[in-house]
Amino acid sequence: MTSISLTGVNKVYGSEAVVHDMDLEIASGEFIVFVGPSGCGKSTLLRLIAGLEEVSSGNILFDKADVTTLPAGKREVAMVFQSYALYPHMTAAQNLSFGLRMTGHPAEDIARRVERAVDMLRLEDYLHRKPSQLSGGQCQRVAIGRALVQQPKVFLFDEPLSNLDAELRVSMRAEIAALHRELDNTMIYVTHDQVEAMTLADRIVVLRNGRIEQVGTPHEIYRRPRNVFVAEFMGYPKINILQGTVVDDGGIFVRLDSMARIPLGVLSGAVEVGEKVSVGIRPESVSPDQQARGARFEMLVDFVEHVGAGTNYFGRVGGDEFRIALSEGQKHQPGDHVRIGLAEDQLHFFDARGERLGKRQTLK
Amino acid sequence: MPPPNIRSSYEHIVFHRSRENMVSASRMFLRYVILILVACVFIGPFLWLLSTAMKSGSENIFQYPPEFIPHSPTLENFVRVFDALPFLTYFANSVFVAAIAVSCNLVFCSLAAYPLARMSFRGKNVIFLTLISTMILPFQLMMIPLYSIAVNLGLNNTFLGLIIPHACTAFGVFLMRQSFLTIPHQLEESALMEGVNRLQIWWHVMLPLVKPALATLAVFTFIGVWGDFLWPLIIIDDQTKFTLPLGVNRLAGAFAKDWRLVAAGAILSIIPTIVVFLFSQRFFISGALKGAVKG
Amino acid sequence: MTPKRLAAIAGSVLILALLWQANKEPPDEISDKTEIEFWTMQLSPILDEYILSSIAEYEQQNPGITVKWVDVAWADMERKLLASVAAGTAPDIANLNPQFSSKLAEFNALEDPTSFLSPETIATYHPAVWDSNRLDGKYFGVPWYLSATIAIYNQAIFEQAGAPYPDSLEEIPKIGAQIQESIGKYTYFPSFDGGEAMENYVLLGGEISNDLPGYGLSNASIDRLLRYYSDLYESGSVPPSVLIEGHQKAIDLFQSGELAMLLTGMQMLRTIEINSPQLMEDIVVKPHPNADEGRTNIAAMNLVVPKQTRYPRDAFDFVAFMSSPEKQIEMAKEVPILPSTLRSLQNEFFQVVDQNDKYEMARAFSIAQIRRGDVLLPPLENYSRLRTAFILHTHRAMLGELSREDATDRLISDWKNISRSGK
Amino acid sequence: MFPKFAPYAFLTPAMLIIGIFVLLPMIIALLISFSQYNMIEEAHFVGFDQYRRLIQDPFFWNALLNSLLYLVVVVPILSLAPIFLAVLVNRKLRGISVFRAIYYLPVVTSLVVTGLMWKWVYEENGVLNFILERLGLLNEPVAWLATPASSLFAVMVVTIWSGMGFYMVIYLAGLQSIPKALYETAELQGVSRFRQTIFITIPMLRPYIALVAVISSIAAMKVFEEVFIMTNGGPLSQTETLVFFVYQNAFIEFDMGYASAAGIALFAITFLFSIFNLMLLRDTTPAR
Repeated sequence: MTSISLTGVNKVYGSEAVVHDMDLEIASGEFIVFVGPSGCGKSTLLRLIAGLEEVSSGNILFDKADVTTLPAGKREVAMVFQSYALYPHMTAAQNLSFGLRMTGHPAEDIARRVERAVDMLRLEDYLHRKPSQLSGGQCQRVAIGRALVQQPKVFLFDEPLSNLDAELRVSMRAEIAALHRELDNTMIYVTHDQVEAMTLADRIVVLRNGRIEQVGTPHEIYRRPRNVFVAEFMGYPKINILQGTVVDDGGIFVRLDSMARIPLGVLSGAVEVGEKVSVGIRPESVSPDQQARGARFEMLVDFVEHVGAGTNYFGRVGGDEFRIALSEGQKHQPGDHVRIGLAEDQLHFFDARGERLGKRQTLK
Repeated sequence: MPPPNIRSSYEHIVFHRSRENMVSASRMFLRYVILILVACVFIGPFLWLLSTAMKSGSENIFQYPPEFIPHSPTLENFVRVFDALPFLTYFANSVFVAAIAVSCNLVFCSLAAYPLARMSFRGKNVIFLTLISTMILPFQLMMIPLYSIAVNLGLNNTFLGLIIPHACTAFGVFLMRQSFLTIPHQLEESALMEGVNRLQIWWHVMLPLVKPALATLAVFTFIGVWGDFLWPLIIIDDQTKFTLPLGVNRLAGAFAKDWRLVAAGAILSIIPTIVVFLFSQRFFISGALKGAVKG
Repeated sequence: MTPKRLAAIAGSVLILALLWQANKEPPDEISDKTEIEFWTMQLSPILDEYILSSIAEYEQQNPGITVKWVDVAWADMERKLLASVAAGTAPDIANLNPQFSSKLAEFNALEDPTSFLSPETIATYHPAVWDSNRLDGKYFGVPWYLSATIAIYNQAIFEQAGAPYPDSLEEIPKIGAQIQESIGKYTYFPSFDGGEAMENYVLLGGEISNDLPGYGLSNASIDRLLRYYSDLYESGSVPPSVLIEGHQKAIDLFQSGELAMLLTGMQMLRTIEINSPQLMEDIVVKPHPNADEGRTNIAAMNLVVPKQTRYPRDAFDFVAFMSSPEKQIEMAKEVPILPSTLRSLQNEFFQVVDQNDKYEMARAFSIAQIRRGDVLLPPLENYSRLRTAFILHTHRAMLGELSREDATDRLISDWKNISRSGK
Repeated sequence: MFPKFAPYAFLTPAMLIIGIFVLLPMIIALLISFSQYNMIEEAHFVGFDQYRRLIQDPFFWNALLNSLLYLVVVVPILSLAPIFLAVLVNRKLRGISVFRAIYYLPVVTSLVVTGLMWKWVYEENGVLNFILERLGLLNEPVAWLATPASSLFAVMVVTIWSGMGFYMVIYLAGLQSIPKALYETAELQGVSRFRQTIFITIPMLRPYIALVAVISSIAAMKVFEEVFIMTNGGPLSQTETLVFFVYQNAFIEFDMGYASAAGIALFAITFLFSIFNLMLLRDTTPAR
């Protein structure tokens, strides 16, 4: 049970800063997920916490104790790598016990810990196989087991599931979640897969270009994205962003390029008439014609995607790309014009810099 | 760049089996013809050596046109080599020197190569370039200073003096560094996180994974030590400490140069290197200089 | 596990051993034992018994002195000796050829035997040979054993071609042309890896003198020499490989029956018999073709004492012992070499008993040549540069790359430049 | 973060041995190049005199030219030909390991023995002339080594012959890093084996080729034994290489200062060439 606190952490490679002045508090027992596009610094941040990389400046504290200069081996953290990083020349059992043997743990202690990990992860059938004789999922289990036997204060996962096929990914996800429930350890998990982030995290940290864009629960991140980047990053299909201009047309409206206006209501002085803004709406919040409330538009369907439970339509509204996700079978064909409406209480407004605008009021 | 999949990078190289099936019998035949023709070019000169070594005392070994097949082939010359010289002593000396030099070279080169491949520290590039540069200067120039140094260290006429120039070679460091570069970082990092120290990682994680390169280096070193002539010549006075090349050189006596003996001695001295090569060929072929190009 | 550990242990042992070696005290300086290191050139294993028993004999006569014998292969002596001189570990006595000894003497690295040996001892040596070990008025070596160049002919070839044996060097091209034409074989293989070309210059009437500018080469004699070599080459008497190979090649070719004659030391008979036994029947041994015309060459092997020795007196004492008439006769009985002391040259051992014994005849011709012979090529400063230039221009003339006149001029001017640059 | 002494601790044994037994002699050789030294008397400092002598010495230029010619001819051949050899033996065929061993045989043979064998091949009465005459390619025998026009090339052939197996092994390793899917695609498109080698194998091996180029050019600049044993620099200095020049001046002329200056010149040329090659090598590293 360890809390982690980063203060003013910077990481610079050459002249290029990969992590900028990062402050972050992670509570004890929390499951934190770092997400962001590749190159956002999420893995570097994880490696800084692990002690695999040296911070350029700033401090890292575990339970208030400064570990900034502590080598990785002394931090009592364990990491699961995307590539599993199993030693190819050792059997699964040897892989599990390697670290403990090297650091001089008594044999009975090692046996006890390995046994526990084997039980938890159901590894007994392939303990004596080498990694090359194991499937990807089995390898990943061994890798997790290896972290487990360390009995670390903090578990770190670096995209552990991205080499697995879809089905396995889902079941392993569940196992990791179960593991967290059982161990109740602090876990930090890096992924670029927002579904994993949403399903696993207590809190999500969204990163871009070495900076934190937003920290929050999955719900907060999804429902109240702080900016266009976060909004676009989370959710599939991607959120629709429509460009517009604030106009005073007998009330404050956003006039979307080539489209009808959307009432903007009273914004607490955040925007002024004439400013560019963007309006976001999640594809699943778009209502089909018959139930449409608020502004109505017409979308030209380019292409249709079946996703079992529902159907995604990709197309264009005016000049902008547009996506809708409906929880029903296919009704429209490519080339169709679909009438849609935007539920105004589902709209997100962002200013010209992409930052979320203050509380929105809808017109009754 | 996606992180490499560790498993696949270490899987045994599978020869192109599927293509193999497509090779028709005539193509197979053609392939063997080419293989044999090329082999003739490589083995041809050795036939003369062998035929000379197997000619009996009554045969003119210099006649023209050359006789490839001895009239009455004999192994007597090989026996005579053992009679003429304490060949077994030289052989034992060579084996002893080669064994120690090879193991020292493997240990020291891979030790030095590890930080050069995997750690960042001040002076790394300078050290690396210096290492490469030591491969360039001809030995003829370094021989006299080297001998003076060895004499000052009391190494002349000792096995240690014989071994030491081979105990760690720049080529070996270079080779090992290149092969360490191909090992995925995560393997090492995961060990580091478990609190395993660098020396343990080097021994338990890195070395087992570069066995092919180690085998390659072992053979290259073996060939180098086994065939070294100039340095033993200078440093060793005592005939009981002679290595094989010195012994073979001795066969070319001034009072009676017997080419049959010279040839037999040369063959005897080549055999161990061939044995070592055949023995380690598996490693050579599946992993010689694996990834030596990276970085 | 064990072999792995072993490797690690090997490493640490090596380092420890190195440190230990480095810290080791140098051997006790004030030991009452005097050890003399004695290097010979390719005498082992043939002479093992002789040398070891001689050393034992000497040690018995001189208690307190031990002799350490090191035998070095012919081709490697110079490098090994040079390295040891440079490192200050030179032997006390070394067996060298005169050219290499004179090079060492040039740099004042050798003791002068006249300072250590009695005049009586000195007088026992062949005077011409003794005097050839002199550079700048100082002596630098003691002759140990000698050999002379005799002629060995392949009778079968001469008979097949209907050619006579040459009466002088300059007859070889003519005979060679005849042999080449009638049976397509080469006649002779002059070697350029030693001093033969320069010795032939003297044999053909030239003079090489230490005291004159350019060592006194004369245009006419060089021209005569170059004509001789060009004729050899153009007449097809010699194979093209004379340009790159040495005396060993001559012997190999002769042994293969591809060469009509060989000018060499008598010890080569033995080699020929070993390598081509059936050839021995066809062999005819004669004196050197030019032997009748007066000067003949003596090849000497020296014993020298480097100045680095701590015991020059003991070293020369051992040198005198080894080169004493008695020891030389003993040695000559073991191997086909000739002694360098006058008394032993008269020894009855060298009497010819059987006119058909080729070995005995060869020895007799050699002895005769040595008794009235001379060392034709005196020690020269910058000998190797002189030799290189001499041979290069000779080759150019042979290949027709330079006209004989130009080659002569260039050769002489090179020698003048080299002798002027001196030290 | 990592203990800072660790890298140095790992390097210590190697640096000690290489430092004392390789680097120190190198530095001494460098110092000697600025002095007059005959290995018997004390060396004395002469500044750049030896280098000035070099520039004026036609034999040095001859040796340099021969070495560069060596580089130009041998390095491309040794960089490309072993690829075909490697392709040839990179098959699972019965007895293939015997062929590999045969091709590797010259590498394990000492150059002294190699030189002796090849002298025999090149002789006027030798096997090469014998074969060429039988094939009707030659009318009369050629003394390959003794003829000024052919001697250097004849020596080059020996260098190539004895180096092929070594580079073959390197390329064999390289071949195994080429995804076989590339060949399968080509096979389906009906591309011939030879063309596959030219258009797939060679481009994919580019980094290895650069590596071989570096190693083989260092080796080419250091050629000595072949020359020493087979031609001794002749005929007419046609086969004198830089290292032969160094040897000649050091051990025949006792002119160690001058020899060292020549050696340092050789070193400088090779070093620059290697750095250039290494940069080339780095640029062509494939994204793997």
